[in-house]
Amino acid sequence: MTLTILLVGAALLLALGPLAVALRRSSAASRLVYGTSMMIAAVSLAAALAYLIAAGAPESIALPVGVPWLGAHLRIDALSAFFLVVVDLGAMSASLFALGYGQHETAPERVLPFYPAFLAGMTLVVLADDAFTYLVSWEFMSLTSWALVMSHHRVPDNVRAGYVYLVMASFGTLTLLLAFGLLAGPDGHYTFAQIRAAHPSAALGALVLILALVGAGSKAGLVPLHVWLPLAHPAAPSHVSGLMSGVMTKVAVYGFVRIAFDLAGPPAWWWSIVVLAFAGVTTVMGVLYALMQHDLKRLLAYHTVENIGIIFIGLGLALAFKTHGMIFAAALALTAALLHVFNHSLFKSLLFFGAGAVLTATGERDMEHLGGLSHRMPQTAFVFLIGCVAISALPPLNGFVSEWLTFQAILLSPQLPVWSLKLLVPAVGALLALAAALAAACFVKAYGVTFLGRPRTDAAAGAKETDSFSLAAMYFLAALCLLAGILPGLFIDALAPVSSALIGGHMPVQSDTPWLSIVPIAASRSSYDGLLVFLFMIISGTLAASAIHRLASNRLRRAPAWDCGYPDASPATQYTAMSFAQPIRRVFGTVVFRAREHGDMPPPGSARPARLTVELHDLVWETLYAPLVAGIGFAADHLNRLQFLTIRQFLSLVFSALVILLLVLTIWP
Amino acid sequence: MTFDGGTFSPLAGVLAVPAVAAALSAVLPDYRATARLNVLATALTLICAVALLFAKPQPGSYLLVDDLNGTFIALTAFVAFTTSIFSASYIGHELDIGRLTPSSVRFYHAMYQVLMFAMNLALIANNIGLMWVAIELATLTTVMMVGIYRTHEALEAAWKYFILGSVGIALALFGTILIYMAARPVVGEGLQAMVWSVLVTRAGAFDPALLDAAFVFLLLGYGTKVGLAPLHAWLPDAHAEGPTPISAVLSGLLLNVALYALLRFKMLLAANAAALAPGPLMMTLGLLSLVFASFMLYRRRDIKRMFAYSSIEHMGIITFAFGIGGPIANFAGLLHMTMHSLTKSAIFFAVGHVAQVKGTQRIADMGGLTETHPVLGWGLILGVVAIAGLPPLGIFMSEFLVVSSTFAREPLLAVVLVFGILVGVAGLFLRLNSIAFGEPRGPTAKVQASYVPMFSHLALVLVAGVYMPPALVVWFQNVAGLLG
Amino acid sequence: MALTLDLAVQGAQMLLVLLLAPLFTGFVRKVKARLLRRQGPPLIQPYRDLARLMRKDVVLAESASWLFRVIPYLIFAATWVAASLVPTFRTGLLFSWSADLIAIIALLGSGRFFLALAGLDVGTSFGGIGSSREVMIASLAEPAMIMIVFTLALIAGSTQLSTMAEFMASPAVGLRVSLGLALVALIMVAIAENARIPIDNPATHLELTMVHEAMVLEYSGRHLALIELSASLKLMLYVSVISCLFAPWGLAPVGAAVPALAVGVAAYILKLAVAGFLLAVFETSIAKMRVFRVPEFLGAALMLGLLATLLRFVSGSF
Amino acid sequence: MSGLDFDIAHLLAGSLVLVSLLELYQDRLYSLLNIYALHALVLAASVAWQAFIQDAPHLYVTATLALVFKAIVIPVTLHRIIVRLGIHREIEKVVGVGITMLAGIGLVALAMVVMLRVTQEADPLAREDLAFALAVVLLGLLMMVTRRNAVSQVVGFMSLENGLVLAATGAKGMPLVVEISVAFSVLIAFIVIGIFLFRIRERFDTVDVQALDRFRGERR
Repeated sequence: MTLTILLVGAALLLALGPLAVALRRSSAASRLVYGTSMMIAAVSLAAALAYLIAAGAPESIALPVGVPWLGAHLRIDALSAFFLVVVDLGAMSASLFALGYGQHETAPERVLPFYPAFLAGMTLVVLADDAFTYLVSWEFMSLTSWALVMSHHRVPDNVRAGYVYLVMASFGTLTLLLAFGLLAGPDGHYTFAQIRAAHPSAALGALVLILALVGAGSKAGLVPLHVWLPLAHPAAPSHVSGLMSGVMTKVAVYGFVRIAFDLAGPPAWWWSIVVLAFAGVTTVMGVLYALMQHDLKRLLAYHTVENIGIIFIGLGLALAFKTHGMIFAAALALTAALLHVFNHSLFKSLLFFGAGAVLTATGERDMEHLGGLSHRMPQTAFVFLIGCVAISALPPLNGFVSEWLTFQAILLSPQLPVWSLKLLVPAVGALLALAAALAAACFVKAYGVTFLGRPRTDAAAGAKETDSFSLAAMYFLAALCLLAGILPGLFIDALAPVSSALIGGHMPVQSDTPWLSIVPIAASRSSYDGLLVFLFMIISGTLAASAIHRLASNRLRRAPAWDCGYPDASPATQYTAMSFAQPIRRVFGTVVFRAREHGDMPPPGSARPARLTVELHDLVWETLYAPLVAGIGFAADHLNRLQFLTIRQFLSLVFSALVILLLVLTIWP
Repeated sequence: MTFDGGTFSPLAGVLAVPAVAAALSAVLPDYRATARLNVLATALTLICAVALLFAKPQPGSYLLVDDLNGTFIALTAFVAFTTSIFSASYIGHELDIGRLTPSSVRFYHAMYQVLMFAMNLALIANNIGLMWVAIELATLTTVMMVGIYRTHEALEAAWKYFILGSVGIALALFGTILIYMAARPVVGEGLQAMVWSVLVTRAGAFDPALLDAAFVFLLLGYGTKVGLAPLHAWLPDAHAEGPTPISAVLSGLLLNVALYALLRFKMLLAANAAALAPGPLMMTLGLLSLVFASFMLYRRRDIKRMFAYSSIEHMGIITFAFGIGGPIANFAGLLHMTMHSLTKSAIFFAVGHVAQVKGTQRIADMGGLTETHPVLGWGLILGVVAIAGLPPLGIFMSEFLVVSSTFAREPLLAVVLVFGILVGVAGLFLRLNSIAFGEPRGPTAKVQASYVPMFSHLALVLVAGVYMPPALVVWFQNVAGLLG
Repeated sequence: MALTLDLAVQGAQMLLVLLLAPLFTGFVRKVKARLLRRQGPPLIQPYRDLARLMRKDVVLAESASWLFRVIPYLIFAATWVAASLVPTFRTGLLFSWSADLIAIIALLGSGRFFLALAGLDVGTSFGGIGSSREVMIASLAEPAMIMIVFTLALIAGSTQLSTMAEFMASPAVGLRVSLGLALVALIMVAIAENARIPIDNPATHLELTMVHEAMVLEYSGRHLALIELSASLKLMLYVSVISCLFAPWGLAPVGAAVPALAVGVAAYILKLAVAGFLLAVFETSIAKMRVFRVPEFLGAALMLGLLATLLRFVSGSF
Repeated sequence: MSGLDFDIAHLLAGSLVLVSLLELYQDRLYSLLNIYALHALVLAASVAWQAFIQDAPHLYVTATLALVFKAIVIPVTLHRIIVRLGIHREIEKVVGVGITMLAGIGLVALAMVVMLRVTQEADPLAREDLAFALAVVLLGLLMMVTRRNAVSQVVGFMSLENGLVLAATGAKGMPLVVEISVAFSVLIAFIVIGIFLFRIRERFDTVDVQALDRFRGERR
């Protein structure tokens, strides 16, 4: 039943694309497409949610399409239901946002046809139950999002972004293809049911895990496979950026979970080590990259990398615990990871929508040209602030809950018998803590430079509050962030069927603990109650406010800023994004980015402006990708000479081929 | 030449119609009518070919129709038909801008029909000598057509094609003789020793060493026509300099026909236990072509030459698939052959339109095609997406099957294969980006010709990628079984 | 009955910290002055300052946004809630389970987050200096703190402050290497977090050296008062954390009768006095360090914390 | 068949290889053409002999063809072309004669090894014939790749083709031999006096292939 609803929804979305092509000229097209997508997403969301909460039994169906003798197998179980909730929630809010945002689109005919197809692609990936269907949907998702990235193709950077994205996507798909090739075996047992039944050998499973980590990781944005992400996500229209960052990366996470926990057989002890190592590096690198950015959307994209790292830390721990039969710990870690998947999809979409609203209001993505927007667009500023607090993992919002659970999982890991894990896990924990603190710093920067202070350009000064559809979408997500923050128990309970399906056990039921607090293991050990903390803060805050206003003064005068008595300086004297990050750049950047500052101070008396140039190196690109590109260019150049041979030389090629083959014949056994 | 069962049959049709049409268009007074005649003839051939699928005649000592070539005949006839439609408008435009003279147009259409005749003959020939003759005839015909523009470049390309082709002819013939020598002691002297359907049944008793030597020569001889590296040299220039419809036919059909001939002989060797396995040789050449062609994509400045290299790449994949063998890989190979014919000819249609509206084949002079000609631009993109093996189009399925079935058996080869494919995709899109996106460049005149052929091909590829009719599947599976 | 008592205790705790905080700040100042052979302000000076600030008008910069006016209350709320959850004189507070140590640290983190935003809000250069330095310090101090929490949590088998305190009080805990490391690291972090010498100087307004003061430069009147109050609350909170973890003596157990509670309060005040004295001595005995030496200082703390955690992971006996 | 038949066939085939080697040795176009005429002559003889011992009269057609067309018409025509186009008489080599000869001998050896791996039941005459034919083919190819002038390349191709005819005629009872030899003669006619040389003649004043190759497709 649920499956049918979802499939019909996907089919409708697919049908919506050609329709959009048909009436791309008309102005109603955008409202039609986004409105319909929103309806469909809402319905699918309801269905998936109902299925998840009711912990329904798996439903599967085989359609007579795809590989002929195989058919397309589709299946919904707890895991896919959960990820469907993420997908459809994102899709719904994005469509709502786009109802307003899409009106400002300069080239709607390049966005509308692909948007619903993109949504359908993501839905189908999560539903796929055989390798072919999975990969088709997977690559279809990449392809449609590529088209969306290319929608503003006149900007050369976007074309480059799209190119890098497509190549990396194909790389990921081919890697997954190899993984499935291994799982399916030479006789082509492509359905997941057959794969589950197959029980691959340890060595094979290992190879599969590596391939899956690389394949899914390249889509999710694990360092060092993340390079396409900060290019492609910002290039797309903002609601699509939100979907790509908030949802599509989660679909990639789904791919990894599906393979590593479900298909690849029992995990070996060292799997978790690989995953954790990647994850730890990703977490810190992501946030450090983000700190170095001053393009708002690119900063957000890099934070996606960071959060993917956090998610993979949870997954790695879950793998480790699962390997050693610590079921409840594994359930805790997995739940933490999945909860973070959900949370991140909420606030990352919210933040990208905010960035989109800023973009439409000012036409600027560069924070150095913004500032003071909280006066111009107070509502956007408010919801964006909520998003910032949430992603910075600060109570009482939702980001904190999942990180807190991850920490709790880490605190359980000393019981793991493997020495390498004993050494690795604390380090990862430290990295996670570091990343959390740096994320807070980064969002102080992002919010402070963009929304606070004084406008740095006329564009920022003349900004207008964004439209009501966009605001509605953002308020909706912000409310969900708060809800998931103060009532995490409900969400954790909803995840129980998932973890019991994948791990064989789940966290203790939270919804019946007193005061709706969450107790991962035991009340004596650790507990957190977002609701109470929230209430306390409200109470004490209002208490203080009312007391002071009642008993003491509540008068207020406006005056020029004091600023240690310096006369009113121009907005240019404010701290910029780069200058704000300077202390942190000095601490971390010198190592990670080989950051150098070249100061140029004019001699006394010269009217020349002093300037400070910052030099940053993306070492991942320079050490990993640049050589690759250079190598391919080298090979291409040298092989290209073969285009320019004379006929006689071509003949000698043929001749030598003949002689060689004849020699082969003579020495053939 | 005599047909077994002399009365008119579809079998006779696929040969007679082109032959007659060729003669007609050579003598027809109104040179413009030859284009219509061309379309008509290919349509008739298509009908005969489809009829052939249902009424299979008994194999004679010269002609044979079985599952294997039945597919190819139908495919050939179909692509030939759509191409003739495209060619009509294309050649019309060439006439208007005076690149072609009336006489050369007549010559062109006559040659087109001769080519059809030759290819059909090669496909249904049961006699390996006859097959050889037919393929060589096809080669010479295409040589003529490549040189038709009489320009410096065209002549050079044709001359290169001619010389290399002739050497290929010679090698193939030597291989054929060797096969005969191997067959003679078993089958006995005379015609029977060259009848393929006889050979394949008796091949088990042949002298394996002779078969090996023969296969080497055939591989090189027909491989030259397939365009496998390092025998490919003629292919890019011939594609780039000839009229675009001929590029489409070359890539879409002639390469297939040559590969089909190779397959026939592969089946011969497969039937002999003692002979060396043809697999390794084909896999090596296939991978070589794939990787080589993928790298060659990067430095291309001529759009047609680029897609010619992509043809080499795909021929490499197909040869590899047949080389590795097994039901899945063979199925994938056949599927890939079919899909590649359809897609590549569609791409060449698109390229033809582009080259005519932009008045150039230089990639550097195109740009922003999706802005200036949205339909054409997105059509080209769709074609490239298909040829790059991205879903949901047909080639993805075949590549999926090849790679996944290979990796479980030959992991290292599969890695090379994937590497080649990836490099190829990157190369293709590197160029596509500058053609289809970015600031518009070049003229923005509308395209007069119809998009029907192009989009009908692409639609077929799309459908095949999502849903394949069971009949076709069973068919392919039988053939895959035959190929062993 | 028990519930009412618990409620009373919880309320007493909240009031106690609120009332004692300025006194403690004043006490530290007094001792410092004395150590410098100065008379120093009277102990209740901080109360006077607060009262005066409360009564004064707020002078708000023209470029200040609505957020600027909300932030002091937010900071105060976060800090006060955090402080009221730290057991001072009795473990097992009624609501202590609503936030464990990690959550308390995170609450302080939110406070700092908003403070840093406030620094950027008016759009002055000094505010920028302050926030950027503050977040740099925090980016090292917080992970260090988390590592310390890990260590202690692994020893006590809980991140729940009450449980940890009880465990620390119990004989089960002996002298451990990791404990020592954690204590040193915790003190370093506490110094950094509360903007004390050598990281920052609460008394200075010399532009180039200030961090915390630079952020609150634009605040005045009741807003400033709240911020000052939260600052002293925070200082107090850290002292209480240290004392209840490393000197849990005299802490009244759950369900203790009134006399035991009285003892607990007395012990707490005593601990505060000692801690304040030590702090004052420490601050007067060393000089403030350059801003860019701070990362090394905190990096050391982080390394200590990580080392302690590693030791705990490797073997329970450390 | 009797030993004598075998020996004569063997002798003729062997001498064909010898003549091919002689061709490799030449450095004057005219002498090359003469040697080629000799080559064709030997071929004709060998084919005729095959016709006789296989008593396959149709092979006489091939023999005559070889005699008239290849031994007389083609050399004369090429002679004329050389004169008319004023091609200089030198044969430009890529590698020296010595090395070429060595390579040639190596190829002959290779041909032997490849063909004599054939198991014994194939009849010896056919085996030897095939070995020689293969040698001739390889030598022809070698000639094509080691000579720069179009004419000498054409000659190379033609001797290659002679090798093919030798093989075809040696293959007892092979059908279509005549057709094939005719087809090849036509092919050669194409190459030599064919439409292409004409067009090339219109554009370049030499048939030196390198002049053609000056254009390499990407130079625009």
